[in-house]
Amino acid sequence: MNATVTAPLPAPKTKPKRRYSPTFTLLVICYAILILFPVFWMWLLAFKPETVMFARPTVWLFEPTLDHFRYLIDNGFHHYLINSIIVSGLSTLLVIVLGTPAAYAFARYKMKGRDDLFLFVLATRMAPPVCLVIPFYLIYSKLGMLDTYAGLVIVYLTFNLSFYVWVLSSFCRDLPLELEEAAMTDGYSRLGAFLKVLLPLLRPGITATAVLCFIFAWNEFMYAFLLGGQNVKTLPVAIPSLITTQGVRWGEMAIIGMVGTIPVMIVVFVLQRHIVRGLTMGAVKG
Amino acid sequence: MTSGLHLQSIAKDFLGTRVLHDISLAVTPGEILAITGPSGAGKTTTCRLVSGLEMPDEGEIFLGDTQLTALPASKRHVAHMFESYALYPHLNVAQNIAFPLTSPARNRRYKRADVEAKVVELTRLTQIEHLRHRLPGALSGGQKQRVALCRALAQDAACYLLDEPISHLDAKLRNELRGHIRRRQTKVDAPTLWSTPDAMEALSIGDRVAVLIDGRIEQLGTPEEIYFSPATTSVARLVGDPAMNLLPGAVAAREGALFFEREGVSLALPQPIAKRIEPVMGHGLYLGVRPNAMDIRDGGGPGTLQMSVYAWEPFGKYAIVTAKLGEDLVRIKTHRTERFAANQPIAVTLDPTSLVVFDGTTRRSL
Amino acid sequence: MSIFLNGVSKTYGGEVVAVRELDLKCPTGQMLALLGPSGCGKSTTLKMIAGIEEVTTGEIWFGDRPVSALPPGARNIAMVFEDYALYAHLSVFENIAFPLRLRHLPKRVIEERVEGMLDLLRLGDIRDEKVRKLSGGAQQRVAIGRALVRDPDVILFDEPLSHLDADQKVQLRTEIKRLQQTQGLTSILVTHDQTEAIAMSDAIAVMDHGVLQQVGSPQELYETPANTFVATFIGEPPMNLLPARLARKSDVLFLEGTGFTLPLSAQKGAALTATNTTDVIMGLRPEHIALAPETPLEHQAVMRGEVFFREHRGDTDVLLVDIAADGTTARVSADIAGPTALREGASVALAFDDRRLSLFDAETGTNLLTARAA
Amino acid sequence: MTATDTPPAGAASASPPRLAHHRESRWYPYALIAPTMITLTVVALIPFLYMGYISLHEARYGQLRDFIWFQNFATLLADPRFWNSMWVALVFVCIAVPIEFMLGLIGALLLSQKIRFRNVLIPLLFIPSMMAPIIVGLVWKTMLAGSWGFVSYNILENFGILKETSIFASPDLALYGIIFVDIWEWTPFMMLTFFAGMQALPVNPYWAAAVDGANPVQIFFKLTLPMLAPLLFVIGLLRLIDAFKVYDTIFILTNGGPGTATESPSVLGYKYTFDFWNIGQSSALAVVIWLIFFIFCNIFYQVAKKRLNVF
Repeated sequence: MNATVTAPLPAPKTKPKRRYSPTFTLLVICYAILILFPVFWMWLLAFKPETVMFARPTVWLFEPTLDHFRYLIDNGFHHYLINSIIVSGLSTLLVIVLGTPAAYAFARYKMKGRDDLFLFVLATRMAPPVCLVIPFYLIYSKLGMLDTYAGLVIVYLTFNLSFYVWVLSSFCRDLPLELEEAAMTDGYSRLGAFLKVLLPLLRPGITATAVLCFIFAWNEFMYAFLLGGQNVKTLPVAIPSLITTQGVRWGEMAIIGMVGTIPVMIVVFVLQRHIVRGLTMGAVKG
Repeated sequence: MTSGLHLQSIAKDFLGTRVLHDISLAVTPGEILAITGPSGAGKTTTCRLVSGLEMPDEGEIFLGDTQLTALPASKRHVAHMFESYALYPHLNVAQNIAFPLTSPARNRRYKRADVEAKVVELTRLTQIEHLRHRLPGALSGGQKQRVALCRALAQDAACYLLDEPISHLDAKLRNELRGHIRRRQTKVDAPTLWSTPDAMEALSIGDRVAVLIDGRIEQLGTPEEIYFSPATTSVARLVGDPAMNLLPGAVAAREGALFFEREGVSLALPQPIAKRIEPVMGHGLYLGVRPNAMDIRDGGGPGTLQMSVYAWEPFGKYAIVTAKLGEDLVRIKTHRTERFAANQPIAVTLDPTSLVVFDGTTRRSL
Repeated sequence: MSIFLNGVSKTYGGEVVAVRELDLKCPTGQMLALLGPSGCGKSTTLKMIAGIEEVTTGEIWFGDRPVSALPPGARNIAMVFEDYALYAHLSVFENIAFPLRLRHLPKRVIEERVEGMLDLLRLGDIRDEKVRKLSGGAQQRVAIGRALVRDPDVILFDEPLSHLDADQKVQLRTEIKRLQQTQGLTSILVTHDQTEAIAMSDAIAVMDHGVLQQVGSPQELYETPANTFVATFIGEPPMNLLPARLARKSDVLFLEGTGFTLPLSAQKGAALTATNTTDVIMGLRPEHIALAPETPLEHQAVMRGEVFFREHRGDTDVLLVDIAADGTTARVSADIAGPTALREGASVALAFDDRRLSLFDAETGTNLLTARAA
Repeated sequence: MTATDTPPAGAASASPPRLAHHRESRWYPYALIAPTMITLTVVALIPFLYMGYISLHEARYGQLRDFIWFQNFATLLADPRFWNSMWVALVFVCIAVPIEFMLGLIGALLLSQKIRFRNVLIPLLFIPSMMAPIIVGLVWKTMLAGSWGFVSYNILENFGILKETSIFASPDLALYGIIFVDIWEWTPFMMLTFFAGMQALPVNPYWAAAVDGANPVQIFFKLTLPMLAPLLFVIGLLRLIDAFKVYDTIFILTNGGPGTATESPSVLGYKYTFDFWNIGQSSALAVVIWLIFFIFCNIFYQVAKKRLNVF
């Protein structure tokens, strides 16, 4: 299809044709730089001494400092990192355990009310957090679950479980039904066929979807902000807490921004094919 | 004590539509029953009913004394080769073939060496021995089909279902494999169902052939019966390369003989046929003429049909001339090698001994 | 408009050679088939003629017009694809009208020409249906309508029948053949199916691994294949290729193979004087083998064996016969008048003579009897 | 194994359990979805119903008082801040989404050209939309906030725009600042989605059109766009829903200010709850937002199911 978007060029006489267009490549590279410069700039701030942080004119060359890191560690901010990992990790694990069978069932079986159930699952994903945070706040305050790991892990299920079921279902649907049928005629029970044939084939889909779930939990702010507290503060929540009465600690914020972005960077490179699918709820196959 | 596979008055509905009507079949151990019919006729559904992937809405299936309908697919011990191959993408060729042999439902434990030996034997037979360690994703369509075939044949099953098993192979291999499979399956103490849309293949491979059209068995018989006396026009239209020509017309009696008549055509029918037609005198009927039972004659003359050439396809040893008779297209397989131009008038003779006559309304053979 | 290919090559990335030094000619109003197994370069060749792929070296001419440098839209060609390549969001009528609409022709002209096409291809009843709901055969007829509607100089068929079921295949094959003949279309057909190539085209070019093996009329290819590749590719069931040896005994050339010895005629002998090879491959068409008469004729060779499989072909039976002799075995297919009562395991005697057999060099595979010409 | 030594004789007894595995398969799928459905009921449905219950009560400071029927809704609909938030959402969606859409399409066309290093460039473009929205806000704060932000100082001031102030401090411009950030965040993603969609289109119709002599513009409008239409619709809807939800970025950039200039429904809901402690009011707002969402969701689902054949 590539060749058709621009008018095909007249064939060069004898040279083998060039594979790449330098102009368009350059354009995309420029665009990428433009897009990523702000992120890069934030990373720089993490190492900038307070004095030149927002100096006018902008200082490009400076002696990097680790003061901001020191401040964060002295004030126990590494706990927030650990909290983030625990909460995101636990909720993702729970999602995999609960969601995999459901995703499979939605993809494979014609159930009564399947469409309505599936729509319900979608709706919980789509619902804005502001809708659910109020009842959760009230319920949690009654149950004493505010500012607990369990509290956040559970509330993250609202969007991640439904996301996982939807997207993994679309992965399931890619696998031909005949594979299971073949396994069944070959002498495996329904469960055996699922474990021996489908699960190994679904593993890439499960990994991709679960990693996306992890990132969503990792990035989540509102629930963590309102339902967490001093004990269970996650990285995103640490950001506004650096806006103090003594002023805004930009360098420290930048570090948290940087640390928060690192897993995302890894994920986009590892999962690139699956991200589109994930973010479109499986509507586009990446 | 019965043996073999029995389908008793099977019916199957999909979404309120009946796709199989009153299917009754019996296949004895060591027999190959070929099921043929156009796509969508119910061949695959029949196979799936036997292997337990679908449940019949009416009727019973027995294998020996066992009522199969009561058993889930995993306990039926049926080797099912899928039209779509259904190879396990995460297993290599050898593992795919070995998969059913190591399943929990097999009541016989295979030694590793036995499995290995079976894999080697079958892959050699199908000429994919060198691909044993490839994953299915790295195989061509024809190679995949052979793996699926091996996986089915490797099993010591109670019944074999082969759904279009060799359609994607080249002609030479196809012929050889037909030979090999026939030899294997006639020695095995289990019945084999072979489904194929290619009627000529069905006639070649089957001890008997069932012609399935629109979910009904139109004819069940030996290959010779199917070829020489098709029971209905639908069967006739399916069998042969190219298939039989069917000319609508009527019968008239003149001068003590019976004539097949239609616009511009009047053809004396030979005695044996005439006898069979008498009960339906005056009805419309179809005259079935095989393409190789006609030839093109120089010049006209009595008993010839006047047609005009529609298209000419030369095949070297013979040519197929499609000609227009009135509004109908007729295919003639001729050994004449000269070129026939479109719209050229020709005179066609036909061999009266190989004619088949069908009732115009019931479309059944007379 | 005749088509010429002059030393056309296609390389990818400077290394992979898809098509090598191809010379071809397709005269006006004829159909040339490019035949070969998948990956032989036939589709690449077609795409170069269409202008979808660029020619690496060499030239393509339509009549007296060099076109290798023109974009596809400027070549006045039309193409019919294996998967129909219809515009799924449009109706039958609109699909056929598409090329005309691109040219902004007046509405009346478009109506008129599309209606003409619908009549010609008998699509009138379904003119307003969305194409995705149609059967494969109907979809391909729409695609042909779209190709013909703007009167192209050349029409290219890329495996047009391969997605159709047997019944529709035969029908559409006849249909295309008739259109091509009656409308005098200059056309190129790409196919892997020799039956299609033989039935539809005036000339066939057999390709393998990007190299032209032989080009000629179906009859030529069938009777005098240039090498073993062409020999096995053309003809159904395929030609038997059996290893044999040439031996000269008192001025008569004998052909010795598994279970037979056959004296060759003087004419064949003369054709072979140029070669000094003794190891040859005998090519024998299944239809040139017959059941041996009680007393074999003088110039006939007889092979005895056991039927391995009998294929039912209606008026003929194809027997696969296992010949075992002198510790070697050979499997021979014979296309004999049927139907016979011979089934697996029956012993038979097969006879053939030297008139219709081909001889190939065992090493290079080239036809020894026509080698001079090549 | 042969036909005669298959399963034990018992299986062939008088009235075997017919449709045995049929019966199994009837409850089997429900068993599989049960854990998910129960969990979602507990964590989503019950809180939602509870929220509906609260919305019908006078509720302040976490205390449920009198049942007041729909009075909260009446107050809500009478509150100019509610209508302001709806207006903010509408402006936001109506400007941001179409621009992202157009730029995304252009970008996708660009990506479909013969681009070198595509495998590296594509993941890089995912970064903005995969980053935590709160960090996105932070990044742009360092870029645009105050007169010291990188862009405000180095670019805007040079053109004499917004001297000594910030786009986020201007009641007229703050919303456009937020919109700009959203465009930055989501355009690359739209690009990649459309690109993926285009890659999945069949190739042969393009060749047929090229052979028919269509020019690139005709190809785009007569082929690509119609074939891509269902996908575009679904993605557009998805972005619409997402744009409605935007909270984190606004929270850190403006927190709805200056005044109520960037007060989106989510921000307003937050303020009703945690600034004014009027839970009944915020629940009523949440119910309204939910309803809007449910309609969008339903459309998304129907279209995705019918037109994309993926659900």
